[in-house]
Amino acid sequence: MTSTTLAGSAPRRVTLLVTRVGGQNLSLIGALAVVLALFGLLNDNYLSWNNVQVIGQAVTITGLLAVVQTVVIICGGLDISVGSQAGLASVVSAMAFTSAGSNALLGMGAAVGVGVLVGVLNGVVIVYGRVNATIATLAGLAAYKGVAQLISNGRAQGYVLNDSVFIFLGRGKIAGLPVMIWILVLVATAVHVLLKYTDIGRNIYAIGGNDTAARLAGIRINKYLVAVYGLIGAVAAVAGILLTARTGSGQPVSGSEGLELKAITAAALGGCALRGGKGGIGGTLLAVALLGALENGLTGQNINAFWQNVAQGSLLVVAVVIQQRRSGERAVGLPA
Amino acid sequence: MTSTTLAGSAPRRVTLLVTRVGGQNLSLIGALAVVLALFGLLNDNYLSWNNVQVIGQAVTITGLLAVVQTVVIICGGLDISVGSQAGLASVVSAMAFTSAGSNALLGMGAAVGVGVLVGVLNGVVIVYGRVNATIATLAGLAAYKGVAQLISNGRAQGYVLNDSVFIFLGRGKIAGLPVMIWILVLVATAVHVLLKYTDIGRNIYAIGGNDTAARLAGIRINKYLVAVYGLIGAVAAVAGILLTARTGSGQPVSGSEGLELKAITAAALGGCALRGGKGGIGGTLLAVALLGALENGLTGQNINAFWQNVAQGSLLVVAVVIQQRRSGERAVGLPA
Amino acid sequence: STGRESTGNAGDTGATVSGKISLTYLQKQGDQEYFIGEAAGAKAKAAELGIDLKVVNLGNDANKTVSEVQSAIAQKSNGLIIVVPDPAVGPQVVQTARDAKIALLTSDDQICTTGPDPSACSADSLVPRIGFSGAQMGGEVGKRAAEEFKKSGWNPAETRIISAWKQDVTVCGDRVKAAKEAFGSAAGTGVQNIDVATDNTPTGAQDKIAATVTANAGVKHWVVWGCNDENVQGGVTALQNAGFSADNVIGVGLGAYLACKGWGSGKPSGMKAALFINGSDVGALAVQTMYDRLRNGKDFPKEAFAPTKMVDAATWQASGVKCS
Amino acid sequence: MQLSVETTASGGAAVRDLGKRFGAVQALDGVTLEFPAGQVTALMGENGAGKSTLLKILAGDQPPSQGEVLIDGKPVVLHSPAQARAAGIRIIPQEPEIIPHVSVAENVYVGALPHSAGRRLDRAELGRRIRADLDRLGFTRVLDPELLGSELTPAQRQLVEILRALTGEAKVIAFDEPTSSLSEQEVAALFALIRRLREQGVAVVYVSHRMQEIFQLADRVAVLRDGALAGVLDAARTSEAELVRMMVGRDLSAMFVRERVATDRVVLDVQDLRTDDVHGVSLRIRAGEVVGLAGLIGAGRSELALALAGDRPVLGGRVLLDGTELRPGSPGAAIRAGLGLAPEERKAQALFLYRSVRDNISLVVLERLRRRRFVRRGAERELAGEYVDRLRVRTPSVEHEVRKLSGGNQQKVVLARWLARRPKVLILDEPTRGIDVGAKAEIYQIIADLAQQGVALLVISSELPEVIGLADRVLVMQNGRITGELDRAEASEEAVLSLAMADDLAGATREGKTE
Ligand SMILES: Nc1ncnc2c1ncn2[C@@H]1O[C@H](COP(=O)(O)OP(=O)(O)OP(=O)(O)O)[C@@H](O)[C@H]1O
Ligand SMILES: Nc1ncnc2c1ncn2[C@@H]1O[C@H](COP(=O)(O)OP(=O)(O)OP(=O)(O)O)[C@@H](O)[C@H]1O
Ligand SMILES: O[C@@H]1[C@@H](O)[C@@H](O)CO[C@H]1O
Ligand SMILES: [Mg+2]
Ligand SMILES: [Mg+2]
Repeated sequence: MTSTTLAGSAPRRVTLLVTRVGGQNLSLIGALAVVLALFGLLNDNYLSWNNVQVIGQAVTITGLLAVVQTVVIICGGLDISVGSQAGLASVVSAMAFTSAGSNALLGMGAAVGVGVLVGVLNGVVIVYGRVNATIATLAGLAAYKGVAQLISNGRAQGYVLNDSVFIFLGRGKIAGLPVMIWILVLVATAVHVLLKYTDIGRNIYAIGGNDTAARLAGIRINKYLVAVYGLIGAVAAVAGILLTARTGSGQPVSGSEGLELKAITAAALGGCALRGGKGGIGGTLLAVALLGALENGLTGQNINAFWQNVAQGSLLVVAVVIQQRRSGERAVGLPA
Repeated sequence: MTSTTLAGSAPRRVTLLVTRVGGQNLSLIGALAVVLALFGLLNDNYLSWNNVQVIGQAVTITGLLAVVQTVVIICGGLDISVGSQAGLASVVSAMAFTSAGSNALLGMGAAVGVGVLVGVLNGVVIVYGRVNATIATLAGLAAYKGVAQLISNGRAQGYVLNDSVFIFLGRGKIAGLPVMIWILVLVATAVHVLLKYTDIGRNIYAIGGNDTAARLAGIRINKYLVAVYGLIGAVAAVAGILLTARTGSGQPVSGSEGLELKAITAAALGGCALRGGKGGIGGTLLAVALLGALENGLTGQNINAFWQNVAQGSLLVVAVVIQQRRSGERAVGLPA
Repeated sequence: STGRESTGNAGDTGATVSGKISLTYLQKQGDQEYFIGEAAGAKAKAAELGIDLKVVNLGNDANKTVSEVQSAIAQKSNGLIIVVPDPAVGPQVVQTARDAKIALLTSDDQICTTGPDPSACSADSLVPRIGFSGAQMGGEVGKRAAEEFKKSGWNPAETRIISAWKQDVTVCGDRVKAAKEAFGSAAGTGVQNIDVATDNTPTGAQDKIAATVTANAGVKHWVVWGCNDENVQGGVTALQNAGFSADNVIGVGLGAYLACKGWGSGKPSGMKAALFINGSDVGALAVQTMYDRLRNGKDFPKEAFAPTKMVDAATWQASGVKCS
Repeated sequence: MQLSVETTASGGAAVRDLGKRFGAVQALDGVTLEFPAGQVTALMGENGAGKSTLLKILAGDQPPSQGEVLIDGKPVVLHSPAQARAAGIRIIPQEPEIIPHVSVAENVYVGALPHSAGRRLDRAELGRRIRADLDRLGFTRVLDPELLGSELTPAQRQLVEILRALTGEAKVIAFDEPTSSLSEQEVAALFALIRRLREQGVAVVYVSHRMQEIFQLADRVAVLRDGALAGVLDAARTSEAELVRMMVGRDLSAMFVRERVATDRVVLDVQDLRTDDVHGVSLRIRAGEVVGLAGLIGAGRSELALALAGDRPVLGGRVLLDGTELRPGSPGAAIRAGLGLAPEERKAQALFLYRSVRDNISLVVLERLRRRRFVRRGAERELAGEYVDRLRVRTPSVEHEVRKLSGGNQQKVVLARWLARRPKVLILDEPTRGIDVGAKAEIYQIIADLAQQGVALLVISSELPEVIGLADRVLVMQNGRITGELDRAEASEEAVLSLAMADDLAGATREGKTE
């Protein structure tokens, strides 16, 4: 019996294709189309190029964190401290910028440096301290926020909107597209390529899929995990720098608090299994876009914040239920 | 070959014993002792009976939510919406109380009723809608908060401190111990007995430990899961009622927001594995007490909020690291 | 583009709008009682004037602030009224509004065109504003607390003040600071102050203050103030639970929406007074001011204040405090 | 000789026109078959023929796409495992499902824990029952009821599953390859048990790839091919050759004989290796040599393999590969130095169930398949395809998720990974667990080829004929020590068993200390 005899007829091929492009992704694309169409009908400005850019910029920071959250979830880990890391980086970038006599590159360098340090610290605590990733980063959520507040005394720091680099990051455009969106696209593409096309990515999926098997296959799990948390730190720092650029000063808490939940939501909605080994950047980005488009649309329709909460919650559930109905899974026990 | 050769050598037996009596619990007791001793030395009033009661009352609401969170985590699930459920119950209790012409029992009954309803809804969405528990209850977090805000128009509702039942709940004592603490003790004991001494409880462990095994053994997993989420709803409602009794009015958001993270932290620190099948009420309560004693001590020492964040985060990590060092686990991959 | 095209002073052209006016009111902490009142006042006024008003909740999120300002512009709003979560984001908001040539008015909290700190801003760089002043509110609170304190005849050595607020909310810090200063100068004697870090919720404040009270066992009398009613109410309840009778507690609230509940029950309360600030007045005034500017070309005033009023158990009903 | 397949009313179970489809795969295709009470019906077929699927339907675990199940001649509804249990059906699944953090006793009685009317768990009764069960079945010495599920070896897990199936009143008990991780002793106990069940009038269904067992136990043999029933034979009147022909559709060449090709060059040199469970093991394997490792349950063979592969903290001794010492505690280092281990527990230790066959096979050869860290897809697919064909992995394509394969086919994927790696030293721990006859021959051939190419092989197997047939030399372990060595001429089943069970003085001392 050879592999080809079983390769099957045309409809089978289609099923195969769907699995490969991702049933999850197709559903998300469908949901996104519905949201865009709905609000597009209700509001002439919704689908304007202007508003699309607004949505893109609004989701950039969450999007960056969701991208790296995806990586760590695929590894079987989690990082609840991403928001605090971004806040810390924001403050550091602004303070270093100010004390270096308005040197933007130095400010940004310091932020990324601190970010990597914090990320690696997370990784080390988890891997070598044997602390469960959820607990470790929950602790980080509090601790890094505290550090950001301490060094800033809880106040917004510095002012960067007299610097051309920060202005460019926060408001500039390249080829008609805001710089922020470019950064998200760049980071997401790089991570996607890493995950899908390199052996490093394969190993990351392997670690999350079955860590014992990964170890017996010779993968240096510890090194990978620490590196992944380091990567998160670096990207969270970029998010923090953008936060500074966008708001004009280093924000210890505001603008970054709660982003962990948004990032995890996006990753989970995008198809990451929280037990690891499954997921991808495509799904996560679609989820980020969906949530951003939804929020923008609801606000544009002047739905009040309370209704928005109800609507967002319900829509999230409805989207997933429909998705699952399509896949015809049996309803027993907890879904992954 | 005899059973002794297989059961392993002496040191292994000891480790086994420690794991089973709860190495986790021993470490938590140790950590709690350190915290109590430290702050007791720094402040004469810290260990006063008065302050112990203050701590107890301060942790009651979180404690209740942590207890039920423990159950659902043992099942392999999660409930991120507990805080919102408590907020909704708080508002409902106050509003029903007011519109029933100051009938406290009616107010509380309505809150519990709504709580069970919401909990069962969570369960049904998860089990029959095939929505991952994290996503479903994340959606609930937003949606139930929204509902609470909508029915209250976002305002604190009613005033219950002219009613003796509510006053008794919020400020009364029985045998010298505040009623709130009694309620926590009662609920915790009941749940503990359920988990440890009934076949229902053992089935809950089985479901979380290996749902396939449980299903093949004929355990009706779906029924169990829906019931557990219903139980969460009921207990979250009790928490909400206490919130009302404590603050004097129904609070849609204030006082309940963020409790989910605290509850999950306590459960995880108390030894629940987030992948299910492991944990117990004892550990969770110890963790609740530890976090409460810590917070109270730090506040009593007039440590500012920023340092408190740093201290709480670091101590959480240190506690777990020490605990793990003791158990001598090998540092490979992600700890459970 | 580099993003810096329009740093000049172009911006709002001062042109009037002839068609239907559409406004966006962006508020920090939109789920908090005060701001809910403000939104209600704004909506009522908008309906009365026949204009289109969107209200957006910014939470405490400086980043969302920028997003929502951009979004309002993309949705072709004619004017923005904003309460920023953090004044540091002010210049970015101003810049974005200017780029889009759209009218901008602030309410409650000030923002500065040229830098993050309104208190270090030259008067002509401050964006026109409707509201109360944090320093003034805090001052009223401190003054009233001092009056109550003098009336009580307490021994300062046996008295402590609790200042409760969420320490990373800067406007809270301003109020508390002003209250301390006003109390200091009005009370004549110094009373030791304890800062208590809270999360601005009644239960959070209650737990923290309860811990503080037990840790300071020798104290006989307490003065409590804070960022808002939640903090003070939590503190008063904690003291009550700790066995302090109402006449050993001076709580001065800020907002009156929780203080009123205890007064309504007719029992003696540690909550001696509260500064009633009616958000709905501010909301209505802000909308009216924007309308005048857009419809009639009337320039914004630099600053306009809605009235605040110190109320207590005897006067709250007559002063128009509504208790839900 | 074929038996008739009409359903009698004499009791037992039957399936009528049973079919099951998984997307593109027709796993079962109109099977009508009887499992009479008081008889052992063996179910045979190649990997992926549909045996487990049939059992899963009986268990109420999978709904059939067509057809029905009958008990005592009457159709039964099996929408859930609970209903199947109620109908008196018990299945011992191919992969044991163990609950990690509860005791063996609770694991066995899961879903049927003794409790009072108030639902209070009766722990004393539970203890009594489990001890009685272990006693009755002769497992007392190999399974401590207080152990947690997570502490069990594969064999013990299997025993738990068997015990679980015997709780309550059963009319039909189906065993899905129950012996694949058991050693001779437990197999004997199990067979005694099965014979008792048969006498009690239970309808026993027995799935296995081991011919010997079939002829020892079965009354009738049903053969599945490509999901359809190929025929039912009377076990007493059929032959191995006939069964094989029916399963595979062709004759297989005669029993495999391997030529000795060992050289003098020592590739693997283990000196006094000690870990928690390995107590001073020394051994040498030469290029082209195949060394067999035999022993009973818990003898420490798998522990030794894991220690060699760098997966256990080493307490003493060294491992030299081509003269260079391996860094202990690092499987990565061992692999890079040229040592490969195909571990015994495919699901726990080897497979990425939610990844494709391709991903699973290529994982340890990515270095060869990548250009600047980018994996060359084409080359990867080709490599996977090659091994899928050689090992006859029954899968619709190399992109199929591994969890959707049958147990035997999953095992082939594990082997494919390590065969593709072509290490200098290859350790195979229970390589043919659950593998059908045809593929077994193919695997033996590959082992021979590897030896021919100078690979040093260590083969661990609980199937004595396999060890003896393959190995140039057989090492026997007991209690973490090597208790004897037999060369090819000496190695007989009796000789190996006597060494495996020989009294081990040092082991006895260790026991003494435990008490
Ligand atoms: N859940 C599933 N999804 C998709 N295909 C499946 C699933 N379960 C089984 N199959 C397919 O059904 C066919 C029959 O598998 P089954 O497990 O019944 O084989 P088997 O006879 O038990 O083989 P083995 O001897 O290897 O255990 C195989 O092709 C397998 O890939
Ligand atoms: N009854 C038991 N209780 C605890 N651990 C056991 C028991 N039996 C075996 N072990 C553990 O099993 C390991 C040794 O068995 P190992 O798996 O290496 O044996 P094996 O020879 O491969 O046999 P098999 O795989 O057939 O069980 C050691 O970790 C030993 O501690
Ligand atoms: O909480 C206060 C509210 O009471 C009002 O003063 C406006 O500012 C908010 O921060
Ligand atoms: Mg099978
Ligand atoms: Mg073994």
